[in-house]
Amino acid sequence: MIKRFIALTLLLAIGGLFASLLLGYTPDSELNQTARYYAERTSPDIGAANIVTAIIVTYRGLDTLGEVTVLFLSAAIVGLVLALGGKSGKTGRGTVPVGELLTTGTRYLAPLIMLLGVYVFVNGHLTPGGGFQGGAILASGVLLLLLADPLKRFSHVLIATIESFAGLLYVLIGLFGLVLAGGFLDNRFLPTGELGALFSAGAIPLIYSLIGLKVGAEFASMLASLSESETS
Amino acid sequence: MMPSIAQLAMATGFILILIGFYGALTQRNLLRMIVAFTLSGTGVNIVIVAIGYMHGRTAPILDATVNAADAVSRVIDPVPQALVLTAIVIGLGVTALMLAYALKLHEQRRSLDIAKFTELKW
Amino acid sequence: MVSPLYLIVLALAAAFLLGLLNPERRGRAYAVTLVALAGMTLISADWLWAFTMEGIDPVDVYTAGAEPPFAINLRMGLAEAALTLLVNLTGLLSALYLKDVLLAGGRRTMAVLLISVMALVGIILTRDLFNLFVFFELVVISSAGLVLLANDKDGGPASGLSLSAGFKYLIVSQFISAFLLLGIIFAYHATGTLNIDGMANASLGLATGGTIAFFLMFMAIVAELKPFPANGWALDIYESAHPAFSAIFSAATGAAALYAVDKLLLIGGAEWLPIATGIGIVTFIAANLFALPQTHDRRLLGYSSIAQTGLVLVVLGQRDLLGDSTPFIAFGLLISHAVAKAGLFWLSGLLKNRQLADWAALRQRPLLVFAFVTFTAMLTGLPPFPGFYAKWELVHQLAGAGQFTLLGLILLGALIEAGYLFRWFGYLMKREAPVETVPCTGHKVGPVLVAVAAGWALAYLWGDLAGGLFGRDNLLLALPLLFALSFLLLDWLPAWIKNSLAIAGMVAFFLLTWGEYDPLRLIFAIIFLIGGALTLLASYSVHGRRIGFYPAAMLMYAGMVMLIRATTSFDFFAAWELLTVGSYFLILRGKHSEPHALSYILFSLGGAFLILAGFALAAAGAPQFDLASLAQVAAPAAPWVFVLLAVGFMTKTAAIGLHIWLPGAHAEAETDVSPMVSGILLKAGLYGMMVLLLAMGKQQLYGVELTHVLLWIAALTALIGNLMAVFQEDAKRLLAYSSIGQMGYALFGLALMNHLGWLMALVFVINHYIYKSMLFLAVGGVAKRTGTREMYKMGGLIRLMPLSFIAVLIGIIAVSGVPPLSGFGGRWVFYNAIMSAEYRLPMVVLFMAGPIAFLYLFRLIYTIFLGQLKDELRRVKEAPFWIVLPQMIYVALLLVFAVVPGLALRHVDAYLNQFFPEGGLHWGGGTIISDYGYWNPVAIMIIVGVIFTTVFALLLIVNRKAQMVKQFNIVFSAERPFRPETTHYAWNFYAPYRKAMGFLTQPFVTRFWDTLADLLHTAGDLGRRLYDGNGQSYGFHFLAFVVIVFFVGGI
Amino acid sequence: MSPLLTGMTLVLCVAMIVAALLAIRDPSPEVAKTDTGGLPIAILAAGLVSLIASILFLILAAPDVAMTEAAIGSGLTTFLFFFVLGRIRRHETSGDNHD
Repeated sequence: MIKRFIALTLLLAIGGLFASLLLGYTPDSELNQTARYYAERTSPDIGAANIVTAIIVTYRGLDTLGEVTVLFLSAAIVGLVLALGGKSGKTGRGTVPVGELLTTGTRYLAPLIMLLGVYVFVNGHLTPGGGFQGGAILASGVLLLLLADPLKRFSHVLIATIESFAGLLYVLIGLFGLVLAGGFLDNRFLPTGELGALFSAGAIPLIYSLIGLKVGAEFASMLASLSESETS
Repeated sequence: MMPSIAQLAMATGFILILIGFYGALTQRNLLRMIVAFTLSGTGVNIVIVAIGYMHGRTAPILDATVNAADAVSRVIDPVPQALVLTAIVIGLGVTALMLAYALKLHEQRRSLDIAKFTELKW
Repeated sequence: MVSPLYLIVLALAAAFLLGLLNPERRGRAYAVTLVALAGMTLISADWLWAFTMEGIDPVDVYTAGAEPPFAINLRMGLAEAALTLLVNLTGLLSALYLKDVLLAGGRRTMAVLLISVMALVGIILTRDLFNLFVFFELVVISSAGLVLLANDKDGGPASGLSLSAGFKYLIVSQFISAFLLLGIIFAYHATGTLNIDGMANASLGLATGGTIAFFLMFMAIVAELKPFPANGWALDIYESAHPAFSAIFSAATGAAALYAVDKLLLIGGAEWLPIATGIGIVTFIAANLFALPQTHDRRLLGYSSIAQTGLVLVVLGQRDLLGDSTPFIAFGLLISHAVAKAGLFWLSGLLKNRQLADWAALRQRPLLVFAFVTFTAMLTGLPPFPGFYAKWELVHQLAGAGQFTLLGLILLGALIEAGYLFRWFGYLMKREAPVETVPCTGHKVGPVLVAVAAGWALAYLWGDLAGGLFGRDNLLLALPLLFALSFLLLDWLPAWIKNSLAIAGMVAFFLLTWGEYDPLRLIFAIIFLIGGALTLLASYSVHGRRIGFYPAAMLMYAGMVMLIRATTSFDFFAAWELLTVGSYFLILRGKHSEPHALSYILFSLGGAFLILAGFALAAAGAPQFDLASLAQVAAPAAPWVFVLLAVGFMTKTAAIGLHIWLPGAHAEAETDVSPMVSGILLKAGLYGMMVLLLAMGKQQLYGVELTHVLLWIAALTALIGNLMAVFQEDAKRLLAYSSIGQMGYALFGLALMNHLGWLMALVFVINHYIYKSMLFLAVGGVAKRTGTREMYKMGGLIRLMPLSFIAVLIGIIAVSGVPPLSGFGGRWVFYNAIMSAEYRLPMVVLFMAGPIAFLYLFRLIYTIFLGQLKDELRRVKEAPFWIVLPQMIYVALLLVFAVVPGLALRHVDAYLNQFFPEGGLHWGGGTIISDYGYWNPVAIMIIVGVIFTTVFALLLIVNRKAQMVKQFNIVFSAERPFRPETTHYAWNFYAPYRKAMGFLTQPFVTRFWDTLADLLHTAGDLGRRLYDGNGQSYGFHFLAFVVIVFFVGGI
Repeated sequence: MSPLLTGMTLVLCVAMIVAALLAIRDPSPEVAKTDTGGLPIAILAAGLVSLIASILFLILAAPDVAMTEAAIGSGLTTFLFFFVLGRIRRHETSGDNHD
C-alpha cells in the first residue's frame, strides 16, 4: 500500500510537470523553419511525394539506419537470450490443435499478405506507409504461417541472410550517396524522376524496399524465436 | 473555450504515460510491467504526433490536392511524424527484448514476480 | 583522413556482413570483428593525430546532402577524436579479451559488440538531438545484450544474475526514454529545430515550455551517468556482467554519456551548470561512501566508476568558473578513470573469486601487481598521472573562486575513495592467497598491459600539456623520478646489484648537486641522500631479488630530493605525494603492516589534501607560485593557509592527534625500512614546517597566535609520545613512540620562532636521524636474531650481541641528552632557546617530558641486554654484518658530532642569522657561547669520561662480592609465575607509573579516529541498502531523482 | 473547428484511458493465483489502446504513423505478448510436475 502511495505522490509531481507542459503548449500557426524547408524543398530536391518518407529515408536517414539497427540488435539479442542455457529435452512444442480452416486459409492468404507488404514499401515515397509498415505486414504473413503450422521451422539461415544482405546493401547505398552525391544516404545519385512516379525520388524506393525486407526479416526472426521451443 | 484536438490528444497522451508509469511501478508481474510500458510508449507517441498537428491542414503528402507549390501553407509539420515512426519501431524492439528476458527469467525461477529477482543488491 | 562517417559505416557493415558468413566458421567472423574495430581505432587515431599535430579545425560532416538543421550532421573535433579513440580502443581490447566468449557465442554476439561500440561513437559524433536518442537506445539495447555474455568459461552460460540485471536496466531505460522523447519533442516545438547547435542559439530556456523540456532531456541523459540515487541498476550490471563488458560500460559508455551531457549543457546554458555540479558532487560522495563497506570486487569498481563520473560532471558544471582549463581537467579525470577502470575490470577477469581479499592471488604475477598499482595511482590522482594535474588545477581554480564547500567535498570524497582503493591494495599484498593459478594468456593479459602503457603515456602527455600551459617541467622527466622508475625495469636483478646501484645513484646525485643548496637545505640533502645511502647499507643483508623494494624506496628518496629542490608550490606538492606513496609501499612490505600502512597512507593523503588546499588558497587563482612568495599571502587568507599547511605537515611529523599511524607503521616495517621511515622520512614533515614558518612567520587567527598553538601541540606531543613509549613491551614500538616525542621537541624548537629554537630543531634533525636509525637497526637486528620484538622475551644479550649493545648504549645516551654525546648539545641549545622565549607553561610540559625519556630508554638497554639470558636464546649470534656496519658508522658519527658540533651547526647558525638576527651563538675555537653560558664539547667529553671511569671503578670495588642469581630463582620474591610474561623481571616494568599517569595514555585519539571510520562505514552500509535489488525500486529511484532535482534545483 | 471531429476525438480519448486502466488493473485474487492469470485481458486492452491510438493518428493527419501503430503497436506487439504468454503457460503446466 505504501508503495502505491509513494508511486501516486511521485506521479503527481511528474503529472504537474506534464500539466505545465500541456498548459504552456500553443499550437504553431505557421510551419517552423525546419518543417518549412521540408515542405518547400522535398519535391524539387528529393522528388518524393510523401514528405515523411523523404525525411525518414533521406534527411534523417542516419536515424533510420539506427532504427533498423535497433531491430537487428533486438532480433539478435532475443535469439541470444532464448538460446541461453538451452535446455534440451523439451523439444516439441506442446501439441496445439490447429484448425483445418487456418491451415488451408493460410496457404492462400500468406502470399497475398506478403505481396501487400511489398506493395506498401515499394510505394513508400508516394503514399502513406513504407519500409516499416511493409516490413510489419510481411512479418505478419510469416506469423500466419507460424500459426498454421507451429512445427514448421523457419529457416533461420534464410532470414538471417535476407536481413544481413539488406542491411549491407543499405549501408552500401548510403556510401554511394557519400561518394556520388551530397552526403551519406543522399538519394540523388539516382535520378529523382518525376514526382509521383514509381521510379522516382532517387534511391528512396530502393532504400525503403531494403528497409522493408530487412525489417520484415527482423520481425520474422523475433517472432520465430519467441514462438519456437527452446532448441537452438 | 473548447480544447483543440491536439490539446485533447496531448492530454490523453500524458495521462496514458502516467497510467503506464503507475502500472510499471505497482505491478509486480514482469509481463504486466511490460504491458504498462507499452501503454506509456503509446502515450509518448500520441503526445509527439499531437504536438505537430496544426488545425485545418492535411497530412504531409503531396498529391492531386496538395501540390508542391502551396505545400508550405497546406501541410502539417512532418518532423514529429518521422520521429514517431522511429520511436514506435524502437519501442517494439525494446518490448521484444524485455519479453525475451521475462521468458528466460521465468524459465529459471518459475516466477514472474519482480521482487523475486533481488540477489544483486547493495 | 577518411570521413568520420566511416566509423559508423565500418561497424554496421561488419555487423551485417557477419550474418552472411557461415555460422560455423566462427574464427572468420571473429577476424571480421577485430578488423572492423581495429579500422575504427585507426580512423580515430588518425583524426586525433591531425588535430593535435597538424592543428586542423573541427570538421562538420553533413548527411543526405543537406545542411543542418535540415539533415543530421556529425562533428569531428579534438574532443570527439580523443573520445572515439578511447571508445574504439576499449572496444577493440575488450573484443580481444573476449576471444573465447565471442567464439563460443557466435556471430550474433560479435554483431552486438560491434553495434554497441558504433552506437557509443554515434553519441559522441552526432549533433542532432533525436539522433542522440537513437544512439542511446542502441547503447541501451546492446548493453542489455552484452550483460548476458557468459561470465567465465567454467561458469557456463550467463547466470540468472546478469539476466535480472539486464532486465532492471531495461526497466529504468524505459522511464528514461519516455522522458527523453518528451523533452526532445517539446524542445523541438519551442525552437523549431533538432540540431543541438541550432537549439543552443535559439536559447531554448526563453521559449515557452523550454525550461521543462530541457529539464526532461537533461534528466534523461544525466540518468545515463548513473547519478545517485538513480543508479542501482548500474551496480547490478557491474556486479554480474562479464568484466570485459564492464570495462566498456565503465570507460567507454561513461565517457560517451558525459560528452552527451556536455553537449546538452550547450543548449541549457549557464543556469543549468549548478544543477550539474550538485548532481555530480552528491553522486561522487554517495558512491564513494557506499563503496566503503563493499567486499565484492566488481561492485566496488562499479561504485568507483559512478563516483568518478560524478566528479567529471562536477567539473563540467563548473565550466564557467574553470574556463579554458575545463577540457584539461575534465579529460584528465575522465581518461585516468577510463584507462584505470578498464584495466581493473580486465584484471578482475583473470581471477576466479570475487571477494576483495581474493585478489591476493595476483601476487603470483608481479607485473600484474604493478598494473594494479598503476591503476590505483591513476584513480587516486597521484603524480605523475593525469588525474594529479587535473586535481591540482581543479582545486586551485575552485579555491581561487572561493568555492570552499565544493572543494572540501571533493577532497573528502577523494579521500574516501583512496581509502577503499588502498585498503584493497593492502589485501592484495598481505592477505592469504586463494589456491588458484592466475592465467597468463596473451589475449587477456595483453589488454591490461596496453592499459598500463596507456596510463604512463598519458602521464607523460599530461606533464607535457601542463608544461605548455603553465610553464612547468614535465614531472615524468625529473631525474630523481626517472631514476626511481628505472628500478622497475631492473627489478629482475639480484638485490645486491640493485642496492649498489641505488647507493651509487644517491651519492652521485648528491655530489653533482650539493653546491646548489643553501645550508638549511644542505642539511636535509645530506640526510636524505647520504643518510639514505648509509641506511641502504643495511639492505645488503637481504638476499634474493627483493621484488618491489627498490622501486618503492627509490620513489621515496626521489620524492624527498625533489621536495628540497622544489621552488614552486606545484613541484613541492608533487614531490610530497611521491615520497608519500613511495614510503607507503615500503611500509606495506612489513609482515603485519597491512592496517598500519593503510592508516599511514590515509593520514598522509588527508594531510596532502590539506596542503593542496592550503597552496590553492595561497595561490589565489594562479596555477602555482614560488614557495618564497608564501610570505606575500594577504591577510584574510594567510592564517588559513598557515593552518592548512601546518596541519598537513604535522600529519607527517605525527603530531599528537595525527600520530596514530606512526607506531604501527614504524614498528611493523622491515628491519632496514624502519630507519628509513623513521630516521629519514619524518624529516620531510619538518622540512615542510620550516619552509612554511620561514615564509609566513607568526600568524594570528581570531586573535590567537598560531605559533603559540603550535608550541602547545609540540609540547603535548613530546610529553604524550614519551609517556606512551614508557609502557611499550615491543622494542620497535617503543622506539616509534619515542620518535613521536622527539618530533615534538623539534616542532617546539621551530615554533619558538627564534634563532636558538631553530638551531635546536636542526640539531634534532641531525641527531634524530643518526640515533633513531641506529637504534632501529640495532633493535631490528636483535629482533631478527631472537625472532621476537617483545622485550620480556629477551634479556642478557650483552655477551652474545656486544656490538648491538654498544650501539644501543651510545644511542640512548645520545637520545636522553645527557652529556657527553651530541644529544646533550641539542639539549643545551634547547635550554638556551626556551630561556629566551616567553612561553613558560608549555615549557614546563616539555621539561616533564625529559625525565620520562630516561625511563623508556633505560628500559631498552636494561631489558634487552642486561639481566638473565633466556634458555632458548643461548645460541643467538650477533646481528648480520651489514646491519651492524651502519650502526658502527653511526656510533662514529655521533662521537664526531659530539666533539665538533660546529661542523654543521656553524653554517646553519650563520644562515639563520638572515632570519633571526638576534640571539645567535658565538663560535670561539672549541667553545660555543650563548647569551646564557658556554659549551665546550671537548671539555665536557673529558670531564664526563673521567667521572664515568671513576664511578665505574668504585662500583667494581664496592660490589666485589656480588653474587650471580640463577635465572629461575624468582621464587624468592614469593611470586608464582602463572603467565610466561611474568617470568621476566622487566615485564610491565613501569606498572606503578601506569597507575599514576596511565590516564594520559588512554587511546583517546585512536578511539576518535576509529569512531570516525566506523561512522563512515555505517553510513555507507545504511545508505547502500537503498538499492534493494528490486527493479521496480530502481524505477522509483529514477522518478524520485527527477522530482528531487526539480524541487531542489528550483526549476 | 468541427465539433464532430472534436467529439469523436474526445470519445476515442476516453476509450483509450478506460482501456489503459483496464490494462493495468490489479488482477482479482482468484485470477492472480497463477503468474499468467488475467494477463490476456491486460494484453488485449493494451492492444486496444494502440488500435484506438492509430485511429487518433488518422484524425491528427498522420497516416504514416497510423499505419505503423496499427501494424506494429497493436498487431505485432500483441502477438509477441501472446507468444511469450503461451510459452510461459507451457512452462507452468510442464514445470509443475517437473519440479
